[in-house]
Amino acid sequence: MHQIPCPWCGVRDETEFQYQGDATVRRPAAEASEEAYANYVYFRENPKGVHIEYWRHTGGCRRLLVVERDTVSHDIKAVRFAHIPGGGEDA
Amino acid sequence: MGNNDFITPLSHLGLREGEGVAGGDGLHLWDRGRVGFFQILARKGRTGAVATALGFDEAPRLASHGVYGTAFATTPGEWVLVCNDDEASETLRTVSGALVGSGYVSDQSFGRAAFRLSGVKARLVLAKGCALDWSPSVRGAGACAQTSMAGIGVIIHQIDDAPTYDLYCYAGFADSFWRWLICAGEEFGVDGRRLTKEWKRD
Amino acid sequence: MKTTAYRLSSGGAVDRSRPLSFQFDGAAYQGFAGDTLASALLANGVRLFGRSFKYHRPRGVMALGSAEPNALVELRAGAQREPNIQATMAELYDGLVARSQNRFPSLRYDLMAANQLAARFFVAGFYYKTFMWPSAFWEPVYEKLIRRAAGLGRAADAGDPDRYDHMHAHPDVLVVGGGPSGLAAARAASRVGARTMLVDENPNLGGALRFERTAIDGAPGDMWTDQITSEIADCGNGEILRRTTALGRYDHNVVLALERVSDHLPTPEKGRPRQRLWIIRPKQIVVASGAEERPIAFADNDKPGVMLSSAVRGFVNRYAVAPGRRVAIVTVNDDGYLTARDLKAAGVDVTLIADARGRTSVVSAELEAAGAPVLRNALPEQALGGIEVSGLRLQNAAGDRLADHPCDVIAVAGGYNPRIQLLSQSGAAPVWREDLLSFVPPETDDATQVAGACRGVYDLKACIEDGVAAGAEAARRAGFTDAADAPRPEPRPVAAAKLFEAPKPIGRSRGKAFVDFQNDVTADDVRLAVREGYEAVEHLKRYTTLGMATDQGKLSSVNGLAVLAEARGKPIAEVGTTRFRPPYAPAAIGAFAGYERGETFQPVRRTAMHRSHEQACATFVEAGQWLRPRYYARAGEDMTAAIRREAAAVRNTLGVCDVSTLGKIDVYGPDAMEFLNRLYINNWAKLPVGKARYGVMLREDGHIFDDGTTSRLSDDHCFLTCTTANAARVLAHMEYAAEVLFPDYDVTFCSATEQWCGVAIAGPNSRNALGKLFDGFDVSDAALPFMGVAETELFGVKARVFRISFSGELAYEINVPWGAGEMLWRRLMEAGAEFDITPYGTEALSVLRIEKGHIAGPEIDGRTTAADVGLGRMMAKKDFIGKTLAARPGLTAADRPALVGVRPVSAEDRLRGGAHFVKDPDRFEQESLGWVSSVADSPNVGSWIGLGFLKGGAARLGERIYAAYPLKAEMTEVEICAPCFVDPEGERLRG
Amino acid sequence: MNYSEISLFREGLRGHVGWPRAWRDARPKPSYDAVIIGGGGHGLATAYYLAKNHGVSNVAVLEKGWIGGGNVGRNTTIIRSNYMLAPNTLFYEHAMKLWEGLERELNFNVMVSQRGVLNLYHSDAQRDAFARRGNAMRLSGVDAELLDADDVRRLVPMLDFENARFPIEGGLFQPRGGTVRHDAVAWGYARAADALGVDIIQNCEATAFRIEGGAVVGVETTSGFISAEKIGIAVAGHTSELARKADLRLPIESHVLQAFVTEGVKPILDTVVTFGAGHFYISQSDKGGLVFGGDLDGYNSYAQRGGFPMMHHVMSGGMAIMPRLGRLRLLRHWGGIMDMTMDGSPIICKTKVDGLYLNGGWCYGGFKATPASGWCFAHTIANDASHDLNAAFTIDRFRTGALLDEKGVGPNPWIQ
Repeated sequence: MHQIPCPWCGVRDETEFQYQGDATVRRPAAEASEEAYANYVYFRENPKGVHIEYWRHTGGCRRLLVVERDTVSHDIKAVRFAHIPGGGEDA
Repeated sequence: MGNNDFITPLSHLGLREGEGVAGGDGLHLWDRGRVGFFQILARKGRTGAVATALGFDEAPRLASHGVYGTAFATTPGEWVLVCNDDEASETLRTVSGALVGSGYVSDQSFGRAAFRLSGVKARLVLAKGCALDWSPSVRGAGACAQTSMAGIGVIIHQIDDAPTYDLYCYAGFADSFWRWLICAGEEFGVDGRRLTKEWKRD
Repeated sequence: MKTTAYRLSSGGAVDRSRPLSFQFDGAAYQGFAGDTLASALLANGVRLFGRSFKYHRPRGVMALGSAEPNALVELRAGAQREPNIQATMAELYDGLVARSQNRFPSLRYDLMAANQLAARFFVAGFYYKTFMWPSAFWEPVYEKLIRRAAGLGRAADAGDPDRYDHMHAHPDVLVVGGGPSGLAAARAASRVGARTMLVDENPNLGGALRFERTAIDGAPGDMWTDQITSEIADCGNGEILRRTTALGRYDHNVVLALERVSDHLPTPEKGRPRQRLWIIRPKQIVVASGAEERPIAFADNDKPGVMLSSAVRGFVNRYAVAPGRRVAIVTVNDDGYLTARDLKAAGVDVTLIADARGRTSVVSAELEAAGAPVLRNALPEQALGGIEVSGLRLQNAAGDRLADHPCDVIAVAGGYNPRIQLLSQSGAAPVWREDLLSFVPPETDDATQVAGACRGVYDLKACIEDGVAAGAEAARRAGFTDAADAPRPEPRPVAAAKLFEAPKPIGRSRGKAFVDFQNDVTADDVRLAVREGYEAVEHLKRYTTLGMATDQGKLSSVNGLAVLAEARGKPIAEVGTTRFRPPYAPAAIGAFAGYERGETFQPVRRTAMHRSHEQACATFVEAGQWLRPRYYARAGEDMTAAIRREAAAVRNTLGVCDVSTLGKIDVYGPDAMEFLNRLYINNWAKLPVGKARYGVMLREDGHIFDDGTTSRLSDDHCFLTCTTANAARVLAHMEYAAEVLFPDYDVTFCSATEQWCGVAIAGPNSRNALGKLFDGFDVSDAALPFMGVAETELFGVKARVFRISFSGELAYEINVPWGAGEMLWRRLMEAGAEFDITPYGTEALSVLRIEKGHIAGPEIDGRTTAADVGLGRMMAKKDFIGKTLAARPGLTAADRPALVGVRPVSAEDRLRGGAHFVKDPDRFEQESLGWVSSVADSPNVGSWIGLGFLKGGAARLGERIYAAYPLKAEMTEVEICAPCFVDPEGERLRG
Repeated sequence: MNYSEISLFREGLRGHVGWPRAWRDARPKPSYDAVIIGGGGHGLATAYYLAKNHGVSNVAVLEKGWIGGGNVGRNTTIIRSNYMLAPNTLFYEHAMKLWEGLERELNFNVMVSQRGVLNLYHSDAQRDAFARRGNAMRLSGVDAELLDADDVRRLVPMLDFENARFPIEGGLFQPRGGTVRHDAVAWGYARAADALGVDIIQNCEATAFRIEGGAVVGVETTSGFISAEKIGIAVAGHTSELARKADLRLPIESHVLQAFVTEGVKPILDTVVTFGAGHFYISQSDKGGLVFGGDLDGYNSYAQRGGFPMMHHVMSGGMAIMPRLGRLRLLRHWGGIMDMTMDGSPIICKTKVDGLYLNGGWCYGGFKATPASGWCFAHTIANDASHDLNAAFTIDRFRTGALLDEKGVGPNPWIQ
């Protein structure tokens, strides 16, 4: 069972979080092509190894976290807030 | 307010405000009835301003006690403020005033159930459903956490080292959460048959 | 006398002052407190415990504990019947009832034993090669037979009446195994202040010590154990869990352990669970799970009476039970001699020690000098006898037959297998040590220590040292830095002969040399698999079922690998092992489920008016976790009648419906409207304060996500509602948009779903009722026009009134705080009495919205677009989530099924949801042109009506086609119409 | 040697010393007409049908480990064709028809056991959704029955109709659905393909593609370079990793799906049953073990092991409808890696690289699809064009929007 260190709530069970997938994709500009949006919505790197992904702490602070996690060992390398560039705490 | 027409989330159990059940070793579980419960939301970049205006602590995981009551920093830029029912409307008025320009308050006083669990066995009851470590070396009086138990979102606040815990959950879940607490306490002598009721589908 | 036939007059740890009665296969026996079912039956001279899986061969006890493959019984009865329980793990209690399995009509005379006659054909994988002709025979004939023969015991007759629970724990150090190493480790860790938890699967601590006469520092093993145990318990930060098996080690060092809280009692005490699953999150783990003695493969090595040497010794030492009268010992190391020594001391005849080794050892020389009957270079060839062992056939290293040796027990010492399961579940491969003739654990991570026999350290003194060092190391890594650093003893090479399978019997022999006892896998089966190319270790396992029985190969895996390696001409290290899977020992499903089962499978959400609905005799329906009134049947009314009455009342006068379950979100901030503009497909920027608007949200992939009305309560405060089913997802969707997609907006929001409860009042009289409900509140069309919103007070409570309509009638939604829910309901009933106000449930609600063609769940199935449901024109020019991909050809194709109304051509026909539109009335196999998504038996239209999706959609209004429902062989002629059956101009709701 | 009662009897008499290898231990040749990467059910089936249906027998199957070591050996053995969207319905029905004749086809008893698949529903809305699916199946000529609560009682008496949190109202039943002895599928196809001349090469990993002028000319492996102008990828679970070597980025995520098996007991459950208000499906194997599963653990993973949260959810689901399971004991649980596409449906198509073909994205449907997957993939490779049955299973559908979203959850494979 994943133990995810939430920057706000501390280490919590994976069951408190809602997985939100690949955090490396970026929504294209409004005027971008269907192709660009399709790549954003559907196509994934899906690495075997370190994956940068979103987990929302719905059972705790509800914030969206960016988690760097190894998809083989499941070790978590880093966690930060998604809503703050740099991921520090709010100010 | 204090209108007799108001119900609490456990009214249907015939539970009077403050009534509860006891087990062995001083284990005690009761329904606190209604409390003032407010969600405070700071505007973007105004967290500090809100904290100053209301005298809140910005640090997570520890309750801060101010003039308006007890506050839990539930997430960056947000707090839950809890006060006694009889102070609720006054608190809402003053807090709303203090927040103008820097944040907002959402009154949730009716949207939550407030239970209190106390006694040396309270930790064991919690441990049956709460994945957090409440042993004294890790969390003591003043510790608070938002987590989930038995599939129900709860806010837990340890108010003393008895230990005594305040538990808050959504009103609609109150019946199920209460049932779970009674069941978890039965091993320690709690007998809640009179105070649980099979929910009805028809 | 019978009850003590094999019970020794003295010694052992059983309490002779507490006799217990029990039954096995209907016969009454007596044992003592401290017995297991196995020891008690052996004490009574019972040696035949069960029949094997495939050949139905007679089987007895082979081991002492959780590795036992043969002595499986059914315990308890009825709803509490437990199949396949190891008699060696079942603690005796007064009144215990057990039954043997997989035999007919009786254990001793089992007709199925006839299988043995055909055994030569029932080799590994035989069924892949046959039962193919005729193919029609497979399910009805062949498979029926196979299934009936399969399994061992029988499951319970009824639902499990017992309780299970979970318990979370967070020790600094978790020690797995309460033997010498584990105890030493736990003491070392706890004494420096680390919160230490020790789990052991047995009722008593001490591990192997419990079965030995060995003294530690001059004191008996049990005294040492008690001493250490009390030190751990008394230091204030140690916790010991007995009867608790560590099942598995999961990601991030989470360990699951199963405590058998009540299995040693006739029934659980009040309020106590039968079993408890511990979810343990230790900082550090010390695995000290010990080692398992392994058998040797030789002909008929499965006969009752063939036992592990350590087991024979253990039964004598701990339970004071002599497994037989004449014991022959087969050994590859000194263990057999230890058994001989202890048996002699207990007065049990050891008539032979057959040592596979040529050379002497210190221990063997000692015993030989003391007159022990030792035969060197002697290898077991076959166990002789009928149902039970009566003798042992031997040959020497040169392959010459030796004289048969009469005996009733053959004690086999084949070397030791460390219990490494917990350490290789993660996938790391164990390491073969030729000098230890066993697998040792793989390299461990920095949160795990391994101590004692589990890593090949077999010497008792070294085991304790190792435990002390490992415990201290674990404590130090957990942050208790003053833990002393001690050297770790290295495993010492074993002085043992390398013998996994004995030589084949000389001459013709039907004897089978078993590798996996419970699954009846022989050494020949292994060789056959290799011959056929199933030589990868995983192929071997899957082809022969080696190691897949309830004992998970605890005794069989290494011997199997050895035979495999030999057959492939490779060293054991090269053939590798199969991956161990959790759990370490079989564990009850109920324990994993815990509290979440039956009606407490999921919590229930009740609205504030739940009790009012109960009083109004509502029938409830699950909506997600909510319970919502489905309909309110009056006396003598069935569901259909009730729904028609409720739906008609709304159109004719006045109805009231609990809509509290709708998702509600307070949206605050100067940019609130701009934010909504990105979420909804339609324009929001110009929504004035005091007005509500209907909106549709898309997923970014262009399909409809959710819909609802949102109101502007002030410049910077909106009140958003969404569907009950999607409430949580919509909140997360908004959070994602605010945090990631549009981080610059000055907007913030929170759920208000449970703060407010609400009702919809609908019908021509709704305004009149509203006026009566709120005195001094202007409810005129001018003051509160369609889509208008007002905040007011109701009997001193804050209230919000929205003039919105889902039913198409003049209607309002009233929200008040949760606590005022029952009051609101009661006052409404009073205010509406003169208009015959009628509570209506979700069914009538559905009828009404279908009559108006309003979409709901069945139309928003995650595959439909705004255009599909006729809302394409709502899509504004601005950027919103889903805009770009909604324009893809696949989502805009002309032939996409689009929303239409449908009604049967003949008014008495009924429609069904899930029917498909087709052209040809005469065939149930043809192309589907679309489907019927929602139907209603409409009292206001006077027939069944429906909504559906049809290729061509609006272009086909007036066409007559067919609604096919092959599942009920129904074909209904229908007319396609506009998706609105009542008041198409919408005059009623504006009235 | 042909498998039959006769050969079994003959070998029985002489101690089974005469059985030959089920498939040769082949070493790679320098060149093949076609190379299939992946010795799982799909890869082996593809090789078999290439040789059998298209006369292409100079084929190698490359397996980095031991054949059948992937999902064909880690699933819950269920076969069914109860899909709603036409392309899926027709494709999986084709698989079902191939299953029904597979023993004879392969001369290997894979124990196709059509004891029925029952999907429980717990509300009228769910019933109508199931009816829409069941009627779609019937319109396509697939068997389906809509059962009410009493029918379900008769069919599966062990279900709990009294205390269920989500009461059982009925079920959608496919009588022809059932289970198959999963490992045997890999072995059976391997043996049959081998007999037609296919080289099955174990412990040989593909490390790189050699692509010249936009066309594939061969594959680098741990056993050296192998040239071939047609190469098929059938490595579901690891598709993204291998495709990346050919510069293909796919609409696929890898997720763990767990499977569970209990100790063996005498028969208590004849059909396959799935719970409609939680994630739980179960059947009883011929050996007596109850085999069951649930949903994805819910995060990208290449680890063949599962965690406690889904385990708890699955066991609770079981106890919600089958409280008799309470005292039955879990024997083993493990995980398989699913290629989850962004609409839940598979991919069998050509790629932007000439001669390189892709078979993957099987989500939960991989095992039951095995024969049709191999059959269609073989056709696609042999003819350099899709068969009607797999024409919709393209990568391009994610750009055009011609999606096949059975669940209607959109591009979020982890949403359950």
